[in-house]
Amino acid sequence: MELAGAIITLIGSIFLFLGALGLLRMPDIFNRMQAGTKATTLGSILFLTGSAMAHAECTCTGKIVILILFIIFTNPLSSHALARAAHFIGIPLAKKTVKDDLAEDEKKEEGGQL
Amino acid sequence: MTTIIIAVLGAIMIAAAVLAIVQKSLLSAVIAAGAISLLASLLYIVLAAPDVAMTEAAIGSGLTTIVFLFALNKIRKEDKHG
Amino acid sequence: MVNIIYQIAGAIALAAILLAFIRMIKGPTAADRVVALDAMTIISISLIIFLAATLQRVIYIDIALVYGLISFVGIVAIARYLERGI
Amino acid sequence: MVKKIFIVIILGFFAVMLLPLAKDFTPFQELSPVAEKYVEDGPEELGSANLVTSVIVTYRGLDTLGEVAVLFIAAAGVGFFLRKEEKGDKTPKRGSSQILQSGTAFLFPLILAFGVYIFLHGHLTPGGGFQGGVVIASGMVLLLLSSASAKINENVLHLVESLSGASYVAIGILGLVLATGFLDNRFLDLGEFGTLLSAGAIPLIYSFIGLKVGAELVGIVNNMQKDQS
Amino acid sequence: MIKIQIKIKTYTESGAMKRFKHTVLLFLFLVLLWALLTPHNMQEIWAGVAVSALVALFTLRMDPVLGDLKLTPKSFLYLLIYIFVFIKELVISNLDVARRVVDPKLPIKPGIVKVKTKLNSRIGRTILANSITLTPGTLTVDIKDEYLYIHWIEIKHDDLEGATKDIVQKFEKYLEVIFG
Amino acid sequence: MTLITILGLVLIMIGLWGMLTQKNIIKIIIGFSIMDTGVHLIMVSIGYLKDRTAPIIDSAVDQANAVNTVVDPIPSALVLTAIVIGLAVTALMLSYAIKLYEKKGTLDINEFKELKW
Repeated sequence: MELAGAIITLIGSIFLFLGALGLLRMPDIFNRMQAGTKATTLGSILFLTGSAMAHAECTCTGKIVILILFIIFTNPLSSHALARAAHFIGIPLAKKTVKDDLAEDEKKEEGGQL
Repeated sequence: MTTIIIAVLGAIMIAAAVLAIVQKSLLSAVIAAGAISLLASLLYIVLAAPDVAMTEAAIGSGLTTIVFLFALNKIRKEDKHG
Repeated sequence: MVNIIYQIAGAIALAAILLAFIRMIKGPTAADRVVALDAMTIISISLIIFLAATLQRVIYIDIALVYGLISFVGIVAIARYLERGI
Repeated sequence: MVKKIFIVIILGFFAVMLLPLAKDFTPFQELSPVAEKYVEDGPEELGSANLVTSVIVTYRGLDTLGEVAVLFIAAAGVGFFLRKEEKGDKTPKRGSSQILQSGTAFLFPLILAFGVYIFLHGHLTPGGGFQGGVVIASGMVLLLLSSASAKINENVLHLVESLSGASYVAIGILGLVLATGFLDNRFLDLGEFGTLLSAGAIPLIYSFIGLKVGAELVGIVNNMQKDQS
Repeated sequence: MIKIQIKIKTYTESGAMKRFKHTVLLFLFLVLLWALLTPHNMQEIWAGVAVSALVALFTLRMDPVLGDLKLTPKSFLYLLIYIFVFIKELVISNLDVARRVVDPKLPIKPGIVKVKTKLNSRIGRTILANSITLTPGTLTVDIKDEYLYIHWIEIKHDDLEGATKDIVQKFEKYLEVIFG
Repeated sequence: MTLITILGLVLIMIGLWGMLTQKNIIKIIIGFSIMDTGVHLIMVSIGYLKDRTAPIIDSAVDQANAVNTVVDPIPSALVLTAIVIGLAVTALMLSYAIKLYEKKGTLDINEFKELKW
């Protein structure tokens, strides 16, 4: 049980590391956010679960559950708010980007209003 | 282990402090200052002062950043008018 | 054995904070720095739990809760500032 | 140029002045006598598991009263500086996304309840009035952020602030009348060590501190956010 | 268009019903939160009930977002299935991210696509957007009425229908039953 | 822990350097808050005793032997208050900066010559 907990923690920390690495390597802000949000979310969930398992004697399961639920709910939410803001202020997308429906639609809307 | 944590976090804090002073953009400076508080609250846990860590996490990284942002917002708004 | 694996996990999380901070230094825009700050907070929550387990105090978990909550509000505030919403 | 030399001199002076602190500082090996007394007698005398709380609320309670007063003055100062007449032209704000709005509507009650948890358990966990107040204030700030048209009712804010402040002082005086000194928590039953209803009046005092600090911080943020220009 | 929709509030019979349901559900949620946070004894539970009631009453004027929840046995069953689907997608998405990050060539072909959702409830849309953010290669950027704008790390379909089928529908069929 | 003391000193020096060299008032306030953090770190590190734990008595701490196992609670209490006051002071300074900006339309410290000697 304890060994399994420690190994889960290790896997979680590797995901955290990969998330941070993705943050460093990706070419534009949206791709960075993709790596940052997903990998850190699962990484921290695994880390917390593993810690709770590795220290079975602690009476902290309830708080860990709340923390995990809270991370699952708020982390994508803040990412979404940031992505929306970043798109609004017109941070350029990476050169590889193929299409941008949102910008097209916004242009259309402005044209329609005028 | 704790010594390594203190050394790494301390190095990051010093770098963030220099970044906060050197940065031209005010928003980036505020973000760097928030990062300093964030890491300081980790150090407080190592120093066995959880009350201080909680206060620093709540006030230093949260409300101080928000208050700075509201102030920056006022200044920027006036910019647009003038 | 368990302890050693656990400590390695903590060290990797620490390295992850370092990597995220490098993105914060590099920028190039303020929004990129906020993304880095967001990642740093989530990793820090894991690190707080790690410290709570290493120092053997259950009560430190409360700090992680407050930390996650307040940093969420802070990130939303910066996002709303960027899009001129506050 | 002169200025730069001046700055270098000041920095050097500070560095030389502070260096001995780092160089000659030897970590203490045991607690100072005052701390020893607090640690030894605190748990039995006051019934609070968190010794920092017992120092803040009771042993050094007057300092905390002063601190809350300073916070009040700062909030009043912010309100005074940023007080202006309403002008007509307002720059349009960008509305927030639906997702954030409904997410906030779900999270806000949870944040409030969590803040109450923090200050009610100030004598058992690292929390306390200040932290709980800040959490509640952040919940309010989240509400302000999630919709551009949200307003905070200032009358309610002032009412909460003054009521909790008055109750705080009233409890202090009750301690003076019923027990040995100002802000003494022992006029209520100390209860069983380590449970919610223990440590006499400490949870009560911390609740009022939490409400007051929360109201003051919301006041500060509200004044800074208000679109008066 | 969006603003008008939000501003119109219907104080009909069903509106009051929704608000009542929201308040009761919120109260139960808060009691659950308190029970998870604290050690179990009678004092704590009574304190939790009192605090939950106070907070639920204090936030009575807010949006009744939880009023859309459907409380049928079928929706509970779908909730369980949804949790499993979600966890599966989360793990897949992380392996996907890991693969892309480690690959030295960075195999990405990003773009922002538009998809359409059938969900009407607001909390349902929020959970859908969050799920999309946590699934392989997608990130919700913006929402306008029933259209979601999604940053896709590797575009497979260029059109609205294809993208909707790929991204939204695997969650939508469960969330539709739970939230309506 | 002397490492933390050194860190605090470095933070104080960086904050002071920022306060002295920066032109923008907001940057000066940021320097002040960095200095604040440094001072708090030093104060907490003075109260720390090696290999001891937080002054909260629960199942992890033996109450009878608490004197030999917990750290000094007084610096924690002081710093806790200092952080809250720091926020209040920062907010006050920022509102003053906003007021100055409204009067002059700039935040450059060199533009405010009325009080220069």
